[in-house]
Amino acid sequence: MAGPTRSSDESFTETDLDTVMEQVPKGALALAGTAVLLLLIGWFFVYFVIFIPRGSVG
Amino acid sequence: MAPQPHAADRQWWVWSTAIVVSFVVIAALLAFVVLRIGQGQSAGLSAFAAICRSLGLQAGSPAARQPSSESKAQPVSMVAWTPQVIDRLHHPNVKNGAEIAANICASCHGENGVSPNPQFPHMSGQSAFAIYKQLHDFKNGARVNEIMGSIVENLDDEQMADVAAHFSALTKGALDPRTISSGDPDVVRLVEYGISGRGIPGCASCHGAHAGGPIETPTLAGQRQEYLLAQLTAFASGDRHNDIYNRMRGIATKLRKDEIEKLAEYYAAVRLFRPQD
Amino acid sequence: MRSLERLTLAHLWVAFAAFAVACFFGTWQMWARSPLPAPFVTPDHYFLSVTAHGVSMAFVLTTFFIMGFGYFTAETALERPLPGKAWAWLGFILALAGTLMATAAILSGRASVLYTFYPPLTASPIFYFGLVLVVVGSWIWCVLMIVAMSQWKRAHPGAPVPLAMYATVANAVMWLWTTVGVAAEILFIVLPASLGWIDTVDVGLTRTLFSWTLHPIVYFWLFPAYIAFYTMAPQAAGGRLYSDTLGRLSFVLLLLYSLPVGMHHLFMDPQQSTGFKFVQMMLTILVSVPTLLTVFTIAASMEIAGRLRGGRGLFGWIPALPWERPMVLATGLSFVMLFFGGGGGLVNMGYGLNAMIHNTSWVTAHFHLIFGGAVVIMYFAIAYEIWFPLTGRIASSLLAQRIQLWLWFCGMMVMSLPWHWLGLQGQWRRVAQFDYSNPIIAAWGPWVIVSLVGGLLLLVSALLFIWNLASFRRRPFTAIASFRFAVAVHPPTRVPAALNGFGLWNVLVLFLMVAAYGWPIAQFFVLEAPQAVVHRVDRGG
Amino acid sequence: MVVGGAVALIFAAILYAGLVLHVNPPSNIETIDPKTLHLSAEFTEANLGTKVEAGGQVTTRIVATQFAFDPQCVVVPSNEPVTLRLTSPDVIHGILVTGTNVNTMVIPGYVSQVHTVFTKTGDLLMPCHEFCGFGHSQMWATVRVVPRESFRPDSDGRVACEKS
Repeated sequence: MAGPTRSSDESFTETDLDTVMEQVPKGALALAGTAVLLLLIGWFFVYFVIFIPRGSVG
Repeated sequence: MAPQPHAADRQWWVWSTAIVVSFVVIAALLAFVVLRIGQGQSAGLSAFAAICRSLGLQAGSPAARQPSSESKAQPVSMVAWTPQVIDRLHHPNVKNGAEIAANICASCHGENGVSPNPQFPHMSGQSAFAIYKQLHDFKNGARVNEIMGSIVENLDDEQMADVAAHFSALTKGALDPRTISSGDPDVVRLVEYGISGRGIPGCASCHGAHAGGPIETPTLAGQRQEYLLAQLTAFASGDRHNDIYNRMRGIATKLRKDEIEKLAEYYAAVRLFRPQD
Repeated sequence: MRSLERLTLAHLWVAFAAFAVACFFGTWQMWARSPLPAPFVTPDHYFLSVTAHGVSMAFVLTTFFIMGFGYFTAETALERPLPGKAWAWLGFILALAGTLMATAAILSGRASVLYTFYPPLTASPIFYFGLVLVVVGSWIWCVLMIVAMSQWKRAHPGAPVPLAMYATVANAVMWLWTTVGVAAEILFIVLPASLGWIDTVDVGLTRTLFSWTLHPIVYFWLFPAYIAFYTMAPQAAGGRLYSDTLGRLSFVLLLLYSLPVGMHHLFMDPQQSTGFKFVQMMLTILVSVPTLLTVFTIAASMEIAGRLRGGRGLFGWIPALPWERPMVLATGLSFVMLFFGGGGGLVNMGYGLNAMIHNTSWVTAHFHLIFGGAVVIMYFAIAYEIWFPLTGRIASSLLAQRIQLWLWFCGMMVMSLPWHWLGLQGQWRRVAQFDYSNPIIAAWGPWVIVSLVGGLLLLVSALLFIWNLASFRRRPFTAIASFRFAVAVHPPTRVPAALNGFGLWNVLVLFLMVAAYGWPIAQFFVLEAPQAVVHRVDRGG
Repeated sequence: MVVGGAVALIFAAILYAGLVLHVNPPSNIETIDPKTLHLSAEFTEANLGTKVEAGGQVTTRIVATQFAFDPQCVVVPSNEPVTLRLTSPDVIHGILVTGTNVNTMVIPGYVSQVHTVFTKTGDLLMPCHEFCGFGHSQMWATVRVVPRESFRPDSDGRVACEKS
């Protein structure tokens, strides 16, 4: 059975890290960007398809 | 080296403050000026009025005109629960209340507020607020009853409060949870839950032990069956109409005759709960 | 067992016991609202249950968990003993006593006012005294956290406070600001009313003071989840935190912008003006910034781990992550729920848009996804992660932990996604039962049943969680291991003083609170708004 | 940048709704004493319901009380500006009208006011959406939206639901 993770688990070297950091955060930007885009689409869907047709209040 | 972090720190203060303050200023300009002048213009309001409304200094929406209202007050009851009235009911003149009860009320409602006549309601353990409200309504003609009307004629507000508080102090009335599940299941359902589809709240929503309903709600448990029946019927027909905002008329008109009868029977049968039991 | 472990475990067990009980109440409430016949349904039972569910989840689970986790963090992150442990125990005892008082008041039926206790409905004073004691206990925690950090800073001049502790103290500072509103409401209005000293209350003022607390309290609950994102998840995934500074910035922004925004809970209230609602709406938009910043930073940290494990391409690092580890799995599931809950929240905060969904099931869905979902699943993961250093025993089954997390996720999604739809149809909140003979309401029936299924999954998951924690006891004691928080790719050697303390941010919070709440509160004393009569729920009618 | 752009877009839409469509939350800071509400002119029983005021303005006045609305059914014309005015003599209530954006809290001490135009005809459900006591679940009213030609005020300018 696997135990909880400890810092001694770090099985990579600083060189590995430097190599990886050349790519990071491209993937994170892509992921976060997609999420924000989807949120935006969803929000405008609710806004135009549901909210606006239900009429003005004030 | 030493002054450098200090200077950097000051930069943080300056820029953070500048950003936060200017954001708030922009927000305020949009919220109180730009948006309001735009909205007010199309609604035919002056810019000043629209801005005042957006600040809450003037009633009304910054984007619409305020409607006018011409109407006369036609109250169904003159009782208002002002702090003065509530205070008097909490701190009555006990001696005065007992005297009035013995001299005036006892002949019909019994010596200890337990009525000997099925037509007359018990007073013992009744909520002081409920008694006060009814006495006041009898006096003002909001509730009509020949006997009561002439009796309360000579009582002033303080005397009514004193005698109301006197009866409520006799016993602390509340629905006894041990008997509530007995009886006709339809009536128990009506009492506990009401009927959503017909817009009838359960009686216990107001008349129950921990209900938090309107201040003047009377205790029904153990009340005279004939009296309850007469009052529910009067509410249903509109002969009695001193319940503000149709609180009881609205319900009684939705109840069937057999439901009214069963409810009167149910509440008359529920035992009074006394803390010492 | 060392004293820190005892202290932390005591807090966490109270939190999780309240949580488990609250899950039963919640599931039964869903059943009562569904078209299926449910037992015991009367209004007094139902609203007693809603009160118990809300108080246990929102006040007991959160406060005790945050206090316990904070003590643990203070000692492990700062690597020195927690100062004032006797005070910590005093705080625990006060909060526990308060919890028991509130519980007694609720179960006796004298406090069915829901956890928001909006006056003029007024419960037994025992209920409010109980809540006050819980808050006082948490204030002791706040002071201890601040003291622990300043002592450490004195011992390590110029050194950056470890991120986990910096975040914990940010939460403590925020909580002190947060409680000002509700403390003023309870001490000056609600308790005097409950004790019978005053007969009338200014309802607009009480609503406004409560809203002061109502939004940042949610961030108080959220902080531990964010702390886990930044300081535990990267470690568990086998990588490093992408940026320590972005973490500090996020926590500071949360402290700043969670406070002057509570009026978005009052968008539909007649006693506040459109202007201040608009200002607070704009400030509310800013709250999304630290959240999006966190999403980015944590995604980047995960990307580091994924790529170190051989993940390639734009998204190839995602499947390469060690999803079999509960902390990693919980972080992923939490983000999915944060996505849906946050999306709902963007509609809620939309000024006029709020009218479409205010007090409908949409709102219930929003905060169940954010708090019950994204936050509580991280509470689970934190507990799984620190149970070994706390007890010296290793989990018997990671599979059972993963099943529990998946069940919670599925249950929460199945329960709350239909609520969004129902909310848009106008299904309103806080009702014991619907009249399914009404054609408008009849159409909701099937979706309410789907939600109930989600609720049942959640209940099973909650019980499995307790079982998982209890099963640690059956494992042999190995050794108390020290716990290490995640480190950044480039661990900071020096950070700006502004990001190593809270002086600047406290000044800005004060400015923002005066700007956002100054006049909206002062107006009640200028307007002399008419007062409403107290309606007691703790006495016979 | 992405974040800033997304936030700015959403903000622009809200601003547009406010500026062009006049969408505001109901924020009419107008006080009224709940203790003497039933003694007042505007919110006495006889004055509740829909009334066409001088100038053609359609105003519907409703009192939310434990545990019913008074009146329990109101008539409003479709495709015409209507102002709803609500208040409470006792505790906090709230209303929404299903399928529309009509939504407001009803706070004792204040008049809640919603200006709107109902576009669809038919019977809409108007429940109380804030916990107000044990009868909360049974507290609802009907908003009957009728075409303009069926909206016939009496000599006093009043329109009420027919008793069914």
